[in-house]
This record gives sequence, structure tokens and C-alpha cells, in this order.
Amino acid sequence: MKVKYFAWVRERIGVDEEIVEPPPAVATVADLIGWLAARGDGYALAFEKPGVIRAAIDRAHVRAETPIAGAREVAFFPPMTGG
Amino acid sequence: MKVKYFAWVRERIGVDEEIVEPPPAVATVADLIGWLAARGDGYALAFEKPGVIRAAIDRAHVRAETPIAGAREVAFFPPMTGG
Amino acid sequence: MTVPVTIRIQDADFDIAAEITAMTKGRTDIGAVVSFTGLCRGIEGDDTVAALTLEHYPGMAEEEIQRHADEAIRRWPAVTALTIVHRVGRLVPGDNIVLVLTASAHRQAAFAAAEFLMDYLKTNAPFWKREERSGESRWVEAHSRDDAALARWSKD
Amino acid sequence: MTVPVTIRIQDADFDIAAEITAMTKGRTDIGAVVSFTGLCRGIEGDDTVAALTLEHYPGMAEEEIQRHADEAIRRWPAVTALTIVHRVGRLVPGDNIVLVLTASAHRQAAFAAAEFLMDYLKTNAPFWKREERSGESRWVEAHSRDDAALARWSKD
Repeated sequence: MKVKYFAWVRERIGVDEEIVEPPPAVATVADLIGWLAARGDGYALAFEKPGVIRAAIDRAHVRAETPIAGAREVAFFPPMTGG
Repeated sequence: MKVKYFAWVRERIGVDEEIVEPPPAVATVADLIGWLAARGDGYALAFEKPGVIRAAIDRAHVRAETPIAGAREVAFFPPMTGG
Repeated sequence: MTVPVTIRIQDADFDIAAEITAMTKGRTDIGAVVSFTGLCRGIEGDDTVAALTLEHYPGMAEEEIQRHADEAIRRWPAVTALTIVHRVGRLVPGDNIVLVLTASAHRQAAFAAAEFLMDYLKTNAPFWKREERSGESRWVEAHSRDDAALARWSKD
Repeated sequence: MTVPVTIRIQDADFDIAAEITAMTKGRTDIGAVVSFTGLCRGIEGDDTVAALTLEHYPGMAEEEIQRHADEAIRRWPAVTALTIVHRVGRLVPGDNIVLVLTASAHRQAAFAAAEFLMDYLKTNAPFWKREERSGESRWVEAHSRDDAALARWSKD
């Protein structure tokens, strides 16, 4: 699946998107955050407070407990500050 | 004192302003309406429903029971419909 | 700081962009501008409106609007600028009638002050509309919904 | 009747008067237009802000705004047109950031829909602001007052 990062999540990880293939045990958004956080220091820093991270699956807001099965594009970002 | 009329009050009376000198017994806005209503058919028609008429003394909204003593300019008009 | 207030009653049309520019130019404390534009409608229920003619009480109209602009600034101290322009004379459908502009650092004060000023203008400012429809000309009656809209501000 | 909705995300500035004209042209059913313009402030508390840079999630931002425009039309069926323009890229104090335009026959629906859309844009639309102040560049934190502003709509 494609994973996209925005704002300081993107800056800490150092890429704006990538293709990842998590193992089947990674079932939810929260699982994916935990799995990504173990990929390196930038990831660990980006996801150090998982509670503040917002996520979207295929461009719709989702919660931490949402399953990622079937997702084509998962995005992670901080709370939004538009308008 | 000067009396001014607006909108359909003005149209029914036929003038937009005039100088009047009501007798001392005409003490309040309501008294003045009653006194003006007796001046002719146009006035009677303009003031046929005194309850809907709004009044201002020296450019500030007032109630029917407000005294007119000292007023330089009294205005009568229907409920406002601006904006 | 004194809040700049612009009030005009005029026959001529107004230019919203120019009014906003005049209000915000050279200022960096404004984060939100709300505008309300009232337009002459050509449809009123099932009827067609050909034109509106607006009459006002010169002098009192300006003073009353000023009083309520002062009141808006008192209620919402975060408001940093106000502009109110009201047209009078004959207007046809699509024409602008009234403009209220409010500015503040954050949006809540600008929205609230604009709504307050419009509710006030509709019911208390000395303006009267005459409407030409179905070949007849008649004075527009005041709406009870406008009195109800105004009443909500007295709870504050 | 389908309510015309215009949504754009762009680097370029917008022209409020042109957007209002595009929305109201040839229509005689519109009696009220509310605009909200969000501007880049140069003052934030005691600090000076030199610039803002806005980032967004292309695709999702447009879809989310469209979803909430649809929701505004469902909540306020009297709304007859909507325009939402959000800028991205680097902006300096005084620059426009966002425009929300709402139209209706009477003012209440236009005001309510504009406030609803702004509360939503502030908290749920995927945009992020980076601020340059005091020689540093940092991401703006979300405000709890914006979450509170949004929460009032869920009581309806």
C-alpha cells in the first residue's frame, strides 16, 4: 500500500510518500503506526506521540482502530490547521 | 416644533414635513398622534392604527408615552424595512 | 485603539473589494473579514418584483447606525474595523442594497458583529422599502422573523 | 434545483468581487451573500509573523471540502450557492488565505452555512500552516477553541 506523510510527520520521516508491505499481523491504523515507528529514528520521532497523529484511508478520516485491509492509500499527519 | 413623516405615513398625509404648534394639553407622542389625526382625512388615514406607528424625537426612537416637551423634531413612520 | 468605523448612505453602488481593501490596507492585525451583502431579489414567493425604492430618514439613519456600530464594538471588543454602506433610491433585481463589513483577529467576533448589525439594520434603522410587483407599487411590510432575529441579542 | 458549488485550491490570490459576481450573475433569487475572508496576520500575541506556508493533501482536501459543502446544503436547504477557495504556498501578512462565499434568499442560512464551513475548514480539512516568526520556522498548533467552535454544530 502507499503511505503518505504531511507537515511535521513528513519532515521527521524525510519522505512524502512510500510503498510499504506490512505483515498480515498489522491489522489496524494503530498497528501500522507501531510498525512504521520501528523503521528508523525519523519514524520513531514522527510517531513518538501516536495520540496526536491523524490518519486517513483512501482520503477519508479514520480512527486508530480502523482496519487497514483493502486500503490503497494511508496518510498520516498532525491535527489540521487550515482556514 | 417640526414634524416629519416617512413612507406611507408621508404619502397619506401628503407632505414630508411641517411646523406645528400643538396646545399644551398635547403632552406625549400618543397625544400628538391623536391631535394630528384630527387635522384632516389624510392624517386620519395615516394614524388610523396608532399602534403600528413608530416615532422618533430629535432622531432617537421613542415610545407612545414619551413626553414631547422640548422636542425640536418629531418624526412618524411605519415599522422599518431596511437592510 | 480606536476602531475605525465607516458609515455611508448613498444612491451609488458600492464595490465590496474596494471597501475591504480600504478597511484592511496597511494593517496586519486583521485575520478575518466578514461581509454581508443584501441584494434586491426579483422573486418574492410566487411573485416577480420589478424594482425596489428605498427611502430613509437623513441624519437619523446615520446616527442610529453609528450608535449600533458603537454597541457592536462594545459587545465584541475583538472587532477591529467596521464598514456599513446602505443604498437608497430605486434598485432593480440583482442590485446591491446594503453592505456590512466586519474585521477581527479571529473569526468569531467578525461573524457575530456582522449578524448583530444586520439584524439591527433590518428592524431599527430608519429605512423603508417600496416594492413594484405585479404592476403595483406597495410598501414592504416588516417581517416578524426580523424582530425574532433581533430579540436573540437582548439575552446577552 | 442543484445548488452550484465552486471549490478551488490554488497558489494564486483570489478576487472576492469577481467570485461574488460569478456566483450571483444572472440570478434574481439571491437576496443575501455572506463572505468570509481569512488573512495572514503579522501579529500573533506579542510576536511578529513574517510569513506562513500552507501545505495540503491534494485530492483529499478537495473531496473533504466538497463533502462539507454538501452537508451545509443539506442542513440549510435555503442556501442557493457556495464558493470555497483555499490558497496554499507561502503567504505574507495581509495576504488572503481562504474565502468562503454563501448565498441564500434571506440572510440566516447564508450566515449559518458560512460559519459552519469555516469551523469545519479550520479543524478537519487537510491543510497545515507553517509559520516564520522570530527568525524560526515552526508548524502552527491546532487550537482548542477551533475544536469547540466545531462541536456546536453536532448539537443540531
